[in-house]
Amino acid sequence: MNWESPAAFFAMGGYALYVWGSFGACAILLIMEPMLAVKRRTSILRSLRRERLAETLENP
Amino acid sequence: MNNSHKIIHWFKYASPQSFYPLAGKLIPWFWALAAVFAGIGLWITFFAAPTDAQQGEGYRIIFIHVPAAWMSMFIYMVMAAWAGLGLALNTRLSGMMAQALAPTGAIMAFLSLWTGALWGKPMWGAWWVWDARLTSALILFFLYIGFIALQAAIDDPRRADKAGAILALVGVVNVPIIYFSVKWWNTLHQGASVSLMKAPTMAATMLWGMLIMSLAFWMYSIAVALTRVRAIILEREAHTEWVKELAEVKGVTP
Amino acid sequence: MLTATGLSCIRGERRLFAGLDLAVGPGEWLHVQGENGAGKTSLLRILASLSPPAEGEIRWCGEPVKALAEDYHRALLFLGHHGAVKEDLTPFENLTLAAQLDGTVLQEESALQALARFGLRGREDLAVRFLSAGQKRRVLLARLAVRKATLWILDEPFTALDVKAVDMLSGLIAEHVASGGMAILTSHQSMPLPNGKVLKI
Amino acid sequence: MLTATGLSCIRGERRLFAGLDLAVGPGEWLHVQGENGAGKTSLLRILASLSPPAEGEIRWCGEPVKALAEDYHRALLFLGHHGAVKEDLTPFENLTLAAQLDGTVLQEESALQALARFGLRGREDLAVRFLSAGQKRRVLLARLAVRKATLWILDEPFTALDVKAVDMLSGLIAEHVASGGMAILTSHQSMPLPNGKVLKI
Amino acid sequence: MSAIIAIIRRDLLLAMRRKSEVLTALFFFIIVVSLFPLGIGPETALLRKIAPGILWVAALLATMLGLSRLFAPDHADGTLEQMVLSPTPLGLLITGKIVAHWLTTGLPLVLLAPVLGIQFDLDTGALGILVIALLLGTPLLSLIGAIGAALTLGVRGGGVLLSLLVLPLYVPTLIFGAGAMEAHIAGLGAGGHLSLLAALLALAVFFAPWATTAALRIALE
Amino acid sequence: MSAIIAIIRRDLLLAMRRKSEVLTALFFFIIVVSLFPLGIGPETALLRKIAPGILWVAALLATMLGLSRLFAPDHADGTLEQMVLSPTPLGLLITGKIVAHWLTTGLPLVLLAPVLGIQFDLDTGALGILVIALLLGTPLLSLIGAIGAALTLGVRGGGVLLSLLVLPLYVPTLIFGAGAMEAHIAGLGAGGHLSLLAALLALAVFFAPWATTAALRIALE
Ligand code: HEM
Ligand SMILES: Nc1ncnc2c1ncn2[C@@H]1O[C@H](COP(=O)(O)OP(=O)(O)OP(=O)(O)O)[C@@H](O)[C@H]1O
Ligand SMILES: Nc1ncnc2c1ncn2[C@@H]1O[C@H](COP(=O)(O)OP(=O)(O)OP(=O)(O)O)[C@@H](O)[C@H]1O
Ligand SMILES: [Mg+2]
Ligand SMILES: [Mg+2]
Repeated sequence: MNWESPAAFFAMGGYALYVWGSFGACAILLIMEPMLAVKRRTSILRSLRRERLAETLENP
Repeated sequence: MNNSHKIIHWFKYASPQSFYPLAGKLIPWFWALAAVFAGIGLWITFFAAPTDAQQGEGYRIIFIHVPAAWMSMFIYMVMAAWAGLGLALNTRLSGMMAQALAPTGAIMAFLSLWTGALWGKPMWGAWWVWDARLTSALILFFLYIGFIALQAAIDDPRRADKAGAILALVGVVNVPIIYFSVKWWNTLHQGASVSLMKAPTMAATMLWGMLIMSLAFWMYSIAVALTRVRAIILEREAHTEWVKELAEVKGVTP
Repeated sequence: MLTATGLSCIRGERRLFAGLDLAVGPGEWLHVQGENGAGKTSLLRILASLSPPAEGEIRWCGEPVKALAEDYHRALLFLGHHGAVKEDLTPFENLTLAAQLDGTVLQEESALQALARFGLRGREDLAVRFLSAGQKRRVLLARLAVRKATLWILDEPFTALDVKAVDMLSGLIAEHVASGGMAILTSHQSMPLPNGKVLKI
Repeated sequence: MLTATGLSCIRGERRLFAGLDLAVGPGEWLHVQGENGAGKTSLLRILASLSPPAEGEIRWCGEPVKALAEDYHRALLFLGHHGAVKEDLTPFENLTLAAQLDGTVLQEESALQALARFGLRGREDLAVRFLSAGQKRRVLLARLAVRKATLWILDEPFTALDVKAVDMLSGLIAEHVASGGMAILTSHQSMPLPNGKVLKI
Repeated sequence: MSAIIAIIRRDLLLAMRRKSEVLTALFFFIIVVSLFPLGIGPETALLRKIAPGILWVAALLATMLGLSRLFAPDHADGTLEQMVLSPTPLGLLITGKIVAHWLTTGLPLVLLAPVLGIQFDLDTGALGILVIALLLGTPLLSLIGAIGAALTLGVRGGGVLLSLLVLPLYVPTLIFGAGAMEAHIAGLGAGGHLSLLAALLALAVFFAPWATTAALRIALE
Repeated sequence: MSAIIAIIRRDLLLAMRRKSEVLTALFFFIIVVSLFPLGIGPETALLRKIAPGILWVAALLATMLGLSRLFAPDHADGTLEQMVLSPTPLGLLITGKIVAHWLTTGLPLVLLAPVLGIQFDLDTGALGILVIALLLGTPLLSLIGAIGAALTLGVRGGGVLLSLLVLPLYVPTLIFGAGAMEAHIAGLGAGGHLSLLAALLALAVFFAPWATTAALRIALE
C-alpha cells in the first residue's frame, strides 16, 4: 500500500488529470461497448419476436 | 443448401447455427475471466506497483496503454485471418467474426492513442509527437475505421464480408510495410529524442501487472466480440428456420 | 443448349422465385413474363452468370457455366437495362470498341452497315449524349447485328423503340432463332414474334 | 389553356421541327407522336419551359410562360425520362419530400395510399435502389396521384410498366382529363386512352 | 421558408442515409493533415510553423472534395429540373442546399480542427483563433464552391475542372484564414484578418446564392 | 493481349474526348503546390525544406482525385458487366485500365514535377531524384488506388470513402518518395529509398491487379 490517504490516491502525485483521464476513458469505453453489443442483440430479438407474433396473428 | 455436412468435424462450429449456442455458453466464462484478471491487474496497478523513480505516479497509465496497444495490433491480425478464411473457404461465420472484431479493435486502437497522448503530455510536454510508433498506431486506427466504414456502406452482408476481407488482407500486407517505413522515416530525421522504457529494466511487479492487464483485455475482447457476433448472426439469419425455433425468439426467455 | 434446374433467387428477405427449371435449345426462344418486380431482370442476370443463384444450377451444353467461364462468355450476348454505351463517344466508336473488348475486330463497313440498319445513318459521328432515348437504345442493339453469339439474353429490348424499330428488331431476333440461335427475352409489350416458349414468374 | 405558336427547335445543325402550333384546353389531352429522334422530348421540355424554343412562343391562359414563371410552375407537373427519384431514399420519403419541394404538405395516409395504388405496398420502406425498373417508374408516377396540377406533361409514362400498371395509369390520366385537367403525353406503344388529339412531328 | 427547411432536411437525410458521407469528409481532413508530417518530417518546431497553412489547405481540400456532389446527383436524376419547376423561387432552394452542405462538411471540420491542432503542438490561444477563423471561413468555402459546382454541372470532366475553377477563388479565404493564426502566433493579433474574413463572408452571403442560381439555370437549359 | 491494348486505347480516347480530364489532374497538382506558399509564407529556406513533402502530398492527392472515376462510369453504364462477360480474362482488362489511368494522371505529373520543383528552388540533382521517385511512385499509387476504387464501387458515399481507404495505404509510398529527395538534399544518397520504392512497385504489380479484380467481381454480383 503506497497511499497515505484516499485524497493522495486521487491526486496521483499531481498526475490526476492524465491518469484518471486515461483510466476514465478506458472504463467508459469498455463499459459502453458491451452494453451496445447487448443492446444490438436485444433489439434484433425484439423485432424477431414481433415478426413471429404478427405471423401467428395472420394465420392462427 | 450447401455441402457443409460433408466437411470435417470441427467445421461444424463454422456454421452460425451451431456456433450461436456455443458462443452463448462461452461468453459468461470469458466475462468472468476478464473480471478476475482486471481485478488483480487493477490492484497491482494502483496498490502493488511502486512509484516510478523518474515518472512518479504518471507511469501507471502503462497498465492500460500497453495492453490496449497490443490488443489493437493483435485483433487486426485475428480479424484479417478470419476474413481470409472466409474468402478462401466461403464460410458464413468468418465474415461475421471479422465484422464483430472490428469495433473492438478500433476501440483498442483509440485507447492506445488516447492514453498515449495523456501520457505524452506530462512525459514529453506534448500531446503528440510524430514518433514512428505513434504514427503507425494512428494509421492502424485509420485502417480500422476504413474497414468499418466500408462494411457499413455496403448493404448486402455477403458483399460487405468479401469486400471487407479483401481490404483486411491488403491491410495485413501493408501494416508491416507501414510500420517499417514510418520507423525508418522517423529515425532518419532525428535521434532518439523519445526513448521509451525498455522492458528488461522494468520492475518485476510492473511486468506482471502489464501481463495480467493484457490478459484481462484479451478476455474482454473475446467476450465482447462473441456477444456481438451473436447479434450479427441473428440479424443475418433472421429469416432461417433455426432462428425462428430459438427459445429466445419464441419468447420463453431472452 | 441452356438448362437451369431448381433456380431460386432471394433479394433482401424476399424470395422472388424458387425451384425454377428452364431449358432453351437451338432454334428456340423464351419469353420471360411477369409483373413489375417479379424477378425477370434478376433471373436474366443469373442466367448470364452475372450474379449467383441462391440455389440451383445453370448448365451450358451440359457443363456448369461457372466451370466454363470464358467459353460460355464467348457464346453469350447479354444486353441489360444499362447501355454499356459511352455517352462521350460516337455510335461508331462505341460499336467498334465493344467489338474489340470481345476480342474481335470489326470492319468499318460492317459497323456502318449495322448502324444504318438500326436507323442511325447520319448520327454515326454525333456523341451519344446528344441522341434521343430511342436512338441510344439503338446504338446498344446494333451490337446484335455485329457480334456472333449463339445465346442472346435481352432485358426489355423493345423499350423506347418506335414501331418501325420494334419490327426491325423482332425480325432480327426471328432470323437469329431461325438460323439455330437461342434467345431469352423479357418484354411487357405484346411480343411481335411467333412461336416462343413462355415462362411466367 | 396552353397555346404554342410557331415553335421551332434546333439541335446542333439539325432543325427538328418548325412552325409548330398547338393548343390544349381543359378536358383535352394531346398525344405527341413521332419516330425515335423526331424531337418529342425536346418539344415537351420546351413546353415545360425547361429549355427555350429557337422561335415561337408559349402561352398559359394567354400570358407568356416566361413572364408567369412560378404561377405556371404551380399549374404544371412535368415527369421526364429521369426519375427525380433518389435511389437512397425509400418510396415514401421520396414522395413526401417531393411534395415538400412543391411547397405542400403531404399527409402520411395519402402518401401511403398513393403508393399502394401504384402497387408498391410492402415496398414503402425499401430504398429505391433495390426496386425493379418498373417499380422505380411507379415511385415517380405516384406523384400524379398526390400533386394537384392542371397541366400534366408526361414523357413516355408507360415505359417499363406492366400491363396492369398501364391500365391503372391510363385510368388515372382519363380521370384527370375528365375532371377538366389537361395532359400532353408521348408514347410509342398504342395508347390505351380514347379521344386524344394527336400531334405528329 | 418551409421549402428551405424541407430541402435542408432532405439533404441532411440523404447524407445520413449514406452513413459514411459526413464522417468521411472529416476523415479526409484528418488524413490529409496527418500526411503532411509524413512527407515533411517529424520536427516539432518546423511543424508548428507550417501548421496554420496545412490545416487551412486541408480544410479547403476537404470542402472541395464534396463539392462535385453538391448538385450533380440532383442533376443526374432530374431533381434539379423539378426544383426549377417548383413554385418556390429557385434561389431559396439553392440557399437551402448550400446550408446543408456546410452543415455536413464545414461544421464537422470546425469542431474537429482543434484536436488536429494539438497534433502540431499549438497553444490554446492559437486553437481558439483557428476555430473562429474556420467558423467564418468554411461557410465562405461552401458558398464560393457552390458557384463552381453550378458552373461545371453536366460539363465533361466536371469534377476536376471544378477544382480548377474554385481553388483560385479560395485563395483569399486561405490567406486570411491562415494569416489570422500566423499573426496570432507572431503576437500581432488576429483581429484584422478575422474581420476581413467576416467581410468576405457577408459579401458571399449576398452574391453567391444569386450567382449559383444563375449558373444552374444556364446548366439546365 | 490485343484486348488490353484495345482497352488502353479506349480509355485514352475517352480521356481525350473529355478534353479537360488530363489537363485538370495536372492543374490540380499545380494549384495545390502553389497554395502552400500562400498558406505558409514566402521564406525560401523554409519552403525548400518542405518542398519534397508538399510535392509528394500534392501528387498523391492529384492521383487520388481521379480514382473515383476509374471504374465508376464503366459501372454505371454497364461496361463493366460486359467486361466480366467478355471472353478475355477480367484481370487483363483491369490491368489495361490501370495502365491507362497511370498514363493519363501519373505520367503528366512526372513530366511536370521538375518545373514545380524549380519554384521551390531545388537543385538539378534533387529534381532528378524527384522525377525518378515519381516514376516509380505514381504507378504504385495507381495500382493501390485501383484496389480502393474497386472496393468502393457502387457503394454509398463511395468517393470520400475511397480516400479513407486509400490514403493510409499510400503512406509508405509517400515516405519513401519524399524521403528519397530529403536524403539526397541531406547528402545521404537516395539509393536506399528508391530501391525500396521499386520493391514496393514490384509487389504491387503482382498483387494489386488480382485484388482489384476480386473486388470488382464482388461489386458486380
Ligand atoms: C499518443 C501516444 C502514444 C501512442 C499512440 C502509443 C502507442 C503505442 C503502441 C502501439 C505500443 C505497442 C508497440 C509495440 O509493442 O511494438 C506502445 C507500447 C508502449 N508505449 Fe506507447 N504510445 C504512445 C505514447 C507513449 C508514451 C508517452 C510513453 C511513455 C513515456 C509510452 C510508452 C510505451 C511503452 C513503455 C510501451 C511498451 C513497449 C514495449 O512493450 O515494447 N507510449 N505504445
Ligand atoms: N434488399 C431487398 N429487399 C427486399 N426486396 C428486394 C431487395 N432487393 C430487391 N428486392 C425486390 O426484388 C425484385 C427485383 O426484381 P427485378 O428487378 O428482377 O424485377 P423485374 O421482373 O425485372 O421487374 P421490372 O418488370 O419492373 O423490370 C423487386 O421486386 C424488388 O422490390
Ligand atoms: N448537337 C446535336 N447535333 C445534331 N443532332 C442533335 C444534336 N443534339 C440532339 N440532336 C438530335 O436531336 C434529336 C433529339 O430528339 P428527342 O430526344 O427530342 O427525340 P424523341 O422524339 O424524344 O425521341 P425518342 O422517341 O427516341 O425519345 C435527336 O434526333 C438527336 O439526334
Ligand atoms: Mg427488369
Ligand atoms: Mg424522348
